[in-house]
Amino acid sequence: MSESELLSAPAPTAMNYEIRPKPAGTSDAEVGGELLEVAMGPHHPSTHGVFRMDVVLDGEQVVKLKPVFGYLHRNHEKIAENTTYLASMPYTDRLDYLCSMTNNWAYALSVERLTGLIPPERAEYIRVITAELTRLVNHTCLIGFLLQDMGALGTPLMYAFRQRELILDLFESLSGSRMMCNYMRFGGCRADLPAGWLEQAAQVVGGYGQFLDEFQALISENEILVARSQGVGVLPAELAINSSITGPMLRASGVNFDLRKADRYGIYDRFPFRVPLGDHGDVYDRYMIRLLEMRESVKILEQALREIPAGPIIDPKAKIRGFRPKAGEAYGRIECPKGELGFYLISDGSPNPYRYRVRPPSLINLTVLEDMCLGQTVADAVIILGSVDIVLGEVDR
Amino acid sequence: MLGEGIIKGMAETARNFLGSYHDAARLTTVEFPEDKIPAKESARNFPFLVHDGEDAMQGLRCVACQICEKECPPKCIFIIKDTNKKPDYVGKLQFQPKVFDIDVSVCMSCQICVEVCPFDAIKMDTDFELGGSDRFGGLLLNKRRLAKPNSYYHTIHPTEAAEVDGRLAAEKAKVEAKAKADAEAKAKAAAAAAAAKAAAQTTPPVVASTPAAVVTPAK
Amino acid sequence: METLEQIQARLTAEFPAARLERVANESAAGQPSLVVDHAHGQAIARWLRDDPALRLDYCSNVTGVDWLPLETSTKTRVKKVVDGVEKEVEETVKSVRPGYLEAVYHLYSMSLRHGPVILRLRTADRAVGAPVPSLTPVWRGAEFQEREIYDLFGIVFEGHPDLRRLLMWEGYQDHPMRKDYAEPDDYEYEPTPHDEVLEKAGKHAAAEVRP
Amino acid sequence: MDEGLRNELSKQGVFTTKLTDLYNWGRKNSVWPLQFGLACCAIEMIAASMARYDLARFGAEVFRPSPRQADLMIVAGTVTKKMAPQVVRLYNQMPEPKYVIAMGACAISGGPFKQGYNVLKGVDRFIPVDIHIPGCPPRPEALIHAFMLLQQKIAAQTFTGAGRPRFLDPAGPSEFPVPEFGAHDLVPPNNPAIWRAPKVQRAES
Repeated sequence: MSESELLSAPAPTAMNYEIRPKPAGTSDAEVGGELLEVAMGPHHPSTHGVFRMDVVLDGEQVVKLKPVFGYLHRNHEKIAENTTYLASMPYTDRLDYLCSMTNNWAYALSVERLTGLIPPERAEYIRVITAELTRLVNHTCLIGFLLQDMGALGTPLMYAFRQRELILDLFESLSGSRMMCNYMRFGGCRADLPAGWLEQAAQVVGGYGQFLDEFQALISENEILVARSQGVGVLPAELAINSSITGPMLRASGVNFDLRKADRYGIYDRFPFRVPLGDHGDVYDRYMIRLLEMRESVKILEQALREIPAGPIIDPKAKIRGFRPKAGEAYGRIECPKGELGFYLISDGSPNPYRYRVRPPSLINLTVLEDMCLGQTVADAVIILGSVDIVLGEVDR
Repeated sequence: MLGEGIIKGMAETARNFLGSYHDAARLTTVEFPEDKIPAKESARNFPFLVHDGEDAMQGLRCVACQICEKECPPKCIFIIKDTNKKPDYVGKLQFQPKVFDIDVSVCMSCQICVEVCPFDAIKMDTDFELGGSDRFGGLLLNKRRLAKPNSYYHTIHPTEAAEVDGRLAAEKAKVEAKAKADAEAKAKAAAAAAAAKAAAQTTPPVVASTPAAVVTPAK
Repeated sequence: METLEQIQARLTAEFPAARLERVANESAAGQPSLVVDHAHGQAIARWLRDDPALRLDYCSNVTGVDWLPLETSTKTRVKKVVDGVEKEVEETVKSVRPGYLEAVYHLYSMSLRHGPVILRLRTADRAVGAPVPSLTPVWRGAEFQEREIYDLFGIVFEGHPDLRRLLMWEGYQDHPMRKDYAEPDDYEYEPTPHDEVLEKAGKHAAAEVRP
Repeated sequence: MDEGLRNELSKQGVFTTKLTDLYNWGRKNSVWPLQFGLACCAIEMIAASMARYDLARFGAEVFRPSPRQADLMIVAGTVTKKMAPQVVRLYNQMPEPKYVIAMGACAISGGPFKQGYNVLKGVDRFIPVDIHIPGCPPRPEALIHAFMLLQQKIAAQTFTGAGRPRFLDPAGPSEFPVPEFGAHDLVPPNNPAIWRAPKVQRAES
């Protein structure tokens, strides 16, 4: 494709964007010279925490990439096996520290599977509301960070964090803490909504559409963004499925799999929402999927805030102290903003779980990092990593 | 046209910049030490111990039952129970903690101690300005530093504090009613026994049956 | 989806030599699982993935479990000759189930949206380096998770393309998720010592003892 | 010059200052932190530099990715044993004068994760810490509060005398030994030159 063709191609829009092939003649296959080995991380401004990639470069091109983990391995599973079921709840907040509410829900759901506790209707609604708010927070921040990695320093991240604060205010007045909510309990939620919370939430959710519009106008059609992200880091659907990729990354590759639809956990079958799918599985698709998912979340939120019933918020059979599930095991999973977050618990009838395992979507989504980066430039490796959406607390646990 | 997207983005930035002059939603900075965001009612940071009455050490609601110590996930509470009971602020004998330390350099602000406390003795504070250069002395809070009056609790968590006060008052009324009822029943029984004794001396014995007063305290 | 019994029946028909054992699950979740022998592990996994009725194309979760030796005592009444007289005596028979390590695979189907089918691979004993076959050639999603199990439990996955430690550093010798792991002793300053922490701290400094 | 004379002069429009004060004033208002996030607290650190809390008001918004350009290391998050050598190395690479804020429970003492086998029980086992901020995570305001404490500390530093800071003392070390990975733990598990486990003082009453 010549340069003039590139220039005359229609500008991509939110719903109808197309992939542009890289201009011919830019192949850098026959670059000579020695290979260069670079350790990117664990201290690197674009690795989203203490993540390390050992990259082998031929010129600027990545020929090998091995992720190195463990720089934030905090032994969550070992600690959880030495403590009670309830005491692990605040630790789950610190797994994926941007999304404490969904972590809480996944853990509570698994314990409910294990014991048969049933959260009441109102608690289910609160869970949906908080989980979708969490999705908004996570995707908003991720987009800010991703654009920061691409070189859009400051502004998008600043706008994203301005919006994040509004939701964190909601979380704080609900649970008492901005980030580490520790809000859900086995069989329900810890505290009822404070007075005026629903109205405040409706206001924030109502304003979110405008924020997304502005954000999209700000950057989604930006030519630099388009040039840097389209056709970069392509992930084919078969590889994605075989590598257990989940979440927006899988859907960007065009696989229609969302646990909110597939498992219908909680009360998600009451909400009509669409699952946005990508066509190309590149970085731009992954960016766009998150924007579109936020719009669906706003829809779910609007409905949930409208329909939430009055009533109790916790199963009367639930116990705070002396909680001992009978022996057995359970695996529960939910669609957290990064993918499938699962908890696998084995109980031997004691107050502590015998085995406590977190299925971390961030870690497993990195399985294909090397495949996506091979043949790309090292600068692209940074944004490919950014588009995977990892949080190190969950990768290393 | 190439560059249209960039121009659009620039326009958006400009709109935001100009908007920050008249729209509060676009000018979100809170100049912290001078202005503070008012603490939310449910906000939590570190625990404190509620005391009633004037003397903080005497009025502690904590009875050193050590439940919070056991349930604390990061195990940052350390309690040594006093060996003998001491009078509390109304003069009732009560176990009290000899040592009650919270290591806030470990505390994860999870609020589980508050949830498990059966005596409403430990609550969450909203104060966050605890930073300092002294790690070992400054961050291990002893019970003198932890004790704060109930009125303070009312100022930071008004709704919750009112609820707790109501519950405590109801419990107290229940206990008092029960004590009163017990005392009455005892007195009646004693009177009946005395009457029966007196009666037994003169007339053939009559079984005096005085059912214990049944009291259903108001909730 | 078929029940695990039906799947097991079909598997036995397909792999007559395979040793399969169903593990019941008493919890409310009711997710039973299937223990698969080493020789047929990969073949069964591949069959489960490709079978048109199951299509378990998605290996969601892989985890290790350390099962310590379990001592069970059962009381039985036996007839015995005591002092020349035949008596019925209650006798306690102690049996020790040897410990083993286990890799648990949770399989789902993305295309048919069902699951889970839970596979378990067991090692012969709890020795470090006890082998089980790797299922990474079947599902690549197991790659990092099997490395993590190798790191934290010490199970060796035979056939894994890149079996290195995942979380701990090279040269680390312990397998910390095992139940008998002993931590390094670094609780010098412990202002709130209790229970197990107290024990650890006590080894180090003359920590205060609770009266 | 005594305080009274200086006040008198300033009333006349003559402003005087000491060289120390001028120097410290410049330093304290342009503390450049290292862009260095470890865990959860890093998100709150970013939030502190964003629109609502605006750390730029204190001259500290210039987060440098390179330790060579940074004055302040905000240890924001859990320092694991695997990460500890890198943290020490980064600290060693920073030019003097340099300061460390231990942000959050994990950085101070290992926090909620201190029972973990891979968690360093406090970053002060290897590098000296100036300000500790408790909290899990501390609010952005708490970080700003700690930052102001650090500014006070900088403002009070003198050029000479016994109380002079480490960087002006030729005998004071600027670099600390980097621990190595051992078979079971870091070797050594702490730096005895800066870390001495104290005896707990309990106040009874």
